[in-house]
Amino acid sequence: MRKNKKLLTLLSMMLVLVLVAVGCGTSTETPDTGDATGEVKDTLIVGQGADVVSLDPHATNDQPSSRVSKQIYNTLVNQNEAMELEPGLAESWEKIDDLTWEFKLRQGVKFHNGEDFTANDVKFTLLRALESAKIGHIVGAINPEGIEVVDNHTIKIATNEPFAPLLAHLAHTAAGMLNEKAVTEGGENYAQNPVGTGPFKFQEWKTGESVTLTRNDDYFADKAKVKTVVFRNITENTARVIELETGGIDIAYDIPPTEVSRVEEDQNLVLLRDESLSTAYIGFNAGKEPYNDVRVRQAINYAIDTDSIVEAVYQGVGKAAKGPLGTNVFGAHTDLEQYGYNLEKAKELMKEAGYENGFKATIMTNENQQRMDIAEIVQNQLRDINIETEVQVVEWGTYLDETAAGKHDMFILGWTTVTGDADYGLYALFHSSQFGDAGNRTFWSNDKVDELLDAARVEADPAKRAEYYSEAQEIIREEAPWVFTYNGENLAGTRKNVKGFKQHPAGHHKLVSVYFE
Amino acid sequence: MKDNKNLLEIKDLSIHYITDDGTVRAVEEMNLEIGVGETLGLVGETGAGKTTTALGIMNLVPNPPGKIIGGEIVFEGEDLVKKSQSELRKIRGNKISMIFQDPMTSLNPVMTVGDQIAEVVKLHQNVNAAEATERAMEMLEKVGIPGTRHKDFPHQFSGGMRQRVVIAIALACNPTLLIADEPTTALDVTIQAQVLDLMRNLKHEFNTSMIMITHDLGVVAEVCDKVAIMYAGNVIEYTDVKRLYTSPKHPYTIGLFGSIPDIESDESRLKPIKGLMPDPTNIPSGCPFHPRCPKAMDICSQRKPKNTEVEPGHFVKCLLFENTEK
Amino acid sequence: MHKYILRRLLMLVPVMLGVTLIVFTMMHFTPGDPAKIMLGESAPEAEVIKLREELGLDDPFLVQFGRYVFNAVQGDIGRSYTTNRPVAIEIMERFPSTLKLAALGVLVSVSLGIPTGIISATRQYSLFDNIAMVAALLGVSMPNFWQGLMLILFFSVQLKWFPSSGFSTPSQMVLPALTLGTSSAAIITRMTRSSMLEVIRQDYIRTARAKGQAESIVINKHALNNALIPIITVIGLQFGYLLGGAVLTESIFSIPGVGRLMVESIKARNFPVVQGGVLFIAITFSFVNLLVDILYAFVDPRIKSQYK
Amino acid sequence: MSKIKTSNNQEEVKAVSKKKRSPWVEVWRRLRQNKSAMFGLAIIGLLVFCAIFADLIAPYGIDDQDLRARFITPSRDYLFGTDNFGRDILSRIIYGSRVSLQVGFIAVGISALTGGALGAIAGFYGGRLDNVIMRFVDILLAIPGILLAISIVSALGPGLQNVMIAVGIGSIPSYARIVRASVLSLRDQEFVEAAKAVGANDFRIISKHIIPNSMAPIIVQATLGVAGAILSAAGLSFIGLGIQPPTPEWGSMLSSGRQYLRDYWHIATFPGLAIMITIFALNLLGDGLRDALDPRLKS
Repeated sequence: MRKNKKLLTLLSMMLVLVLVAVGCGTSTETPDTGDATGEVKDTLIVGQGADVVSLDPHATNDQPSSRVSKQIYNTLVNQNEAMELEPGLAESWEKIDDLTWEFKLRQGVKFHNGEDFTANDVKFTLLRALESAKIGHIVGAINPEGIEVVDNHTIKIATNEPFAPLLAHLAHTAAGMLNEKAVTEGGENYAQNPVGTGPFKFQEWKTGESVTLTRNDDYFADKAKVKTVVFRNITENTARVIELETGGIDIAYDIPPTEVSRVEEDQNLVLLRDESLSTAYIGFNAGKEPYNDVRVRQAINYAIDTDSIVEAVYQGVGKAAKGPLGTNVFGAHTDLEQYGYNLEKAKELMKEAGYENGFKATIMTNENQQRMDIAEIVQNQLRDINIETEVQVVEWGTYLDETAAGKHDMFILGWTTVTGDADYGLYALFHSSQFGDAGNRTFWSNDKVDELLDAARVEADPAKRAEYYSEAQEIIREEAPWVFTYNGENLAGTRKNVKGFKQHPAGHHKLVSVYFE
Repeated sequence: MKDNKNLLEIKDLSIHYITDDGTVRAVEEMNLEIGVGETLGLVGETGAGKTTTALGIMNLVPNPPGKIIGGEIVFEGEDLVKKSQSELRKIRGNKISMIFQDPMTSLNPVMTVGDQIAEVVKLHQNVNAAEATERAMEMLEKVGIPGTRHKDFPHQFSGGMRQRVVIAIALACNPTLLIADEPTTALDVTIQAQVLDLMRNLKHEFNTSMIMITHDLGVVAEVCDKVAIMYAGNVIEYTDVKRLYTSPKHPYTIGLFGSIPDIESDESRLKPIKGLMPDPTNIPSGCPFHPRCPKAMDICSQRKPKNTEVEPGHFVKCLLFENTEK
Repeated sequence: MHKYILRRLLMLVPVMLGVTLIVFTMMHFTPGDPAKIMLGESAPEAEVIKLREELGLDDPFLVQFGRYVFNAVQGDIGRSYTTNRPVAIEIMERFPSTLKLAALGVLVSVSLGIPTGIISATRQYSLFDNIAMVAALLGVSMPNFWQGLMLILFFSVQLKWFPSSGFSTPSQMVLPALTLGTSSAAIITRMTRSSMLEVIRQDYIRTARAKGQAESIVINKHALNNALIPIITVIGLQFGYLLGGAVLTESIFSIPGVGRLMVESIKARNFPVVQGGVLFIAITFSFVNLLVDILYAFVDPRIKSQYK
Repeated sequence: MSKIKTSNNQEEVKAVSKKKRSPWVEVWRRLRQNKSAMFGLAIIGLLVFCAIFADLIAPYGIDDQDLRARFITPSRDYLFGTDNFGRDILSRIIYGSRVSLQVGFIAVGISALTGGALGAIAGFYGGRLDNVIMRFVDILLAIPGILLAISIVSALGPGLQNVMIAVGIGSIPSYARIVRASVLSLRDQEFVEAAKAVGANDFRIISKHIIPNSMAPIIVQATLGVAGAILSAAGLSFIGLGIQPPTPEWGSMLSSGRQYLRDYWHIATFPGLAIMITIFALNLLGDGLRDALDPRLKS
């Protein structure tokens, strides 16, 4: 093209606009992956599927945020990858009476801002957590009046009533220890300038894009092996795997089941598969006909081939559930009998219940691909026992509203027993006091189960607790307020040169010991 | 009429438009000559091939679909048909320039008139930008527009003023041949006279030859030396003005005069030629005029008439006269 | 001209008020309680009620709307329900990526579309023209997200030339810009071609040729300058469309832009962010339109004289 | 001065009379000569045929799951292969033509009727009413279509009906503007004046005289609009707000197939192709119609 003033001006104006726009963006280069150069890498890039919501542990309870917070904060008690309790910021603890625990705190621990970690911070943190609308329930058993600072490194924590799983709750990332001064100074912007005691310090947060952490060289325990950790937000599952394959990231969380074999077969990648604490279930509205009839619920349990769901929806990752809890949860009944696919039995039960000719039903779910897939399969399989279902996919917000209000017939939902304790995995879901929003969206109740759950909550002896929970699970299985569908797995992929990475069943994996080879 | 004074000689020129719907014979075996300083009138109805002829001379017939099928256009002794585009570009706007029919559309609306005049100056004369602008202002003055308006855009001028600008563009490089394609058709009657006067004066000033395309016999009488009447791509009568007006030969020409309203006579009705121009893709066999011709004979539908010189310098394409010659 | 711009800016006020009202109404009557969504499925009822009070969700509709407009005029468009940060900051952090994406998309489409359109127009019905037109039509017909996936498969998975996600380095911007750019390149190609065809038939093009001007200048100067107006209109519309429509591209390529923020916020019932976002995009869109109208004046003196 | 004007006038008269005789026949004649438009029309005809006779044509049912026959690549039994539930993709695409055409046409119907009515009222009555309507249209125009559609769907909830409404509302402004413009140009023409003179009421004037005379641009816009609507619906499905499974909407088929894209290309490819070909055909037809209805008409 020869000279054309106007078009040229137009184009150059646009170019300027682009440059300005590009300049506006914080244009930091992606950290050097160092693959080619041979020098030891010291930046670990982790890809996860959603952006961090807040780095104030009391402001949110979502997985992506917890995964980052876990690196910044420490909890009094740690729960390791085998779900065993270990000392964290508390060196030791002791039960003083039915309600009260005394914790001896580690000495010489400093926050990232240089402040010493003391019992006052613990008190401040717990009181602040109790106020939180988002995570208050996790420490909700604690009596605010019962937190007593004995000395700088000793603190007593009392609960309102006997609460056996307290330690597991204190190991939750939401109970990470905050520094009073940092929180007060940070004010409304604290979530952008988090201060903890953990192995990594917060450096930068590019919203929607990435969070960068650097090593805390004053860490009280073994220091982190890599200097920098970048959590990148890669929403598309496939894209995250592609980035892993091409070396754009070193660890990819939540490998989609469809990509499992690909990661496994790739010479440069390692796949990690561990049982998670998550379950998926199809709940009945037991407060409504015909789902108030246990025979109908059982019939549907028999009519749905959960093994084929695991195969078709999860590509064989994870396994069909036998009961309400995954086997790695404390208190899980591992010998429950799986309902199994048995069409004859299902038809028989339907006949007994007087629904030989079936009925019409809706299955409600939110727009989660796996749940929608399950819905489609269930819809299809229930036709065999003459149940005509309509799948209703609604938005998350609506979904929670409607199911809490009991407007549903059947619904598909998941639950993650983050504390790894049966209390967390059963109480909210099956106790009659928890109808609706609190978690029991099936509106199913059983006096015996209520009794057992209450007893297990206050019982100090773990063996006895386990017994109570086993009995409760047997009843729940028999009564079938759910179609017990699925126990999940955590899937992560790493580059082959990434060592020392272990998955935590709750999904927030520690990165302190990760290094490159 | 075959002497070397001729500036332009068109010999057996044929231009066709080849489309999916058929071939349009826009110009058929045309023969014309223009001497230095002469003005030739090219007269005919819309679609007779006048504009195509003009574009043919400039070699600007839109291609596709238009194509010069055969013949020669000899300008200053050289055949334009054989020239390359870059050679032609040196002639266009320089030695031959053109004034178009509609001044409202023939100026680029997004360029100042000064730039549009200066453009042609810069193309053909070795001048810098400032000199070209100066020349443009000079030309504007010459066509009766204040030179200071060279920075104005076409939409700021009236139709007559725009046509003056077009004339200024056409004459900016002192062309030896000016083709004016119905330069006054789109103008108000009062403006028409002004523009014609202007053209006539400038033509004398620059001693330019001119082809005046028009369907207005009044204009022809006023400005032309010679006239060619076109019908359906053919020049059917070609002679000087006086002879055409005193003794038109071709029935179509006679018909044309018949359809002019004569203010001086009391007769208030026109005598239009019956029928319509033929469909250009489907021209009648033989003489294309025969279906409308009051004097048509049987043979007219069978054979094409040849160009017949009925008296020196008076050519007619009509079988009536072919026969008398025989 | 100044007066014209001022008047246009003033006209934005009622439009923005209207946009706010529409979005506010829509969000308000959308089922789903934001307090519940914020707290998650395992939060106790009492806390939900507490949060509802905090957020002022129990006030009557008009009170909520009035409060919003009152604050917005003072530059405060609320805080995000999820992160509790000012919405304005959330959006401004995301906006550069979206602007970059849209601008690059337009750049791709213009640099691809205009030359192709010109060549097609000058060689109407040639082989080039036919291929370009079929390609352009296919480009218009191809779902954007599908094309993005294909580009990822081909260029990042197979050839490993470009990364498939992120948006900070130039190489990360290539695929998203192409994804976004090609479909509007197709539209611009078609527009350029038809506009050029229209212009090339005009008398003043013949005038330019009759001056002895070289064909390339006739096309690129005389014809193109006149054909630019509809092309600019389309570019402006495309730019606006890309701003809002980058949603899909942003999610495919994990780009932290406003579009994705909006979708995430709609799903999370994060009303303040949705309102702020729609308002913001609407304002940007209107500014682009104004810019386009000013550009008209720059390109066409006839229009300039109307802007009084 | 005098002119030869006869033939000119007569030609005009002829052209006008030719047009008046049967405008639609004339349009059809011109359209028939346009090969690519006819090609587009043929494809659309085929789709309509598929949609109507899906039950007879499709080799399998809409939701015939066979969890043992998942991910079968295209073969003789399954021409387009099977999806993640072992359903025949070809059958679902054939049934899907019902959904897509329905979405396309009904969404356009909604926007053309609403937008057309708004535009006609605004243009016909002018004044304050015009002002109010057109400001409303401006407001709608200020929100990019897809964002508007997303917001509406999220307010109404997903599903076929709501998607049609959302997509429909999004394109109301363009129809309102087109109709208003052509009403403005028609309003003062003689046949409207004449109708007024004989005492026809406004509704009658608008519906009998003005609307039919502004059909040309509406038809072109509508044809292209159907294409746009199908694309928008597919886009909504892609972000999970569209038509819900197991309804075999092409966009949602594509969207759920994308997670298997790298291993089982056929699941997302064929629905993607189906969308593309449909849009392509509609665009061809739309372009052809534009040329046939009015060669000078430009969108």
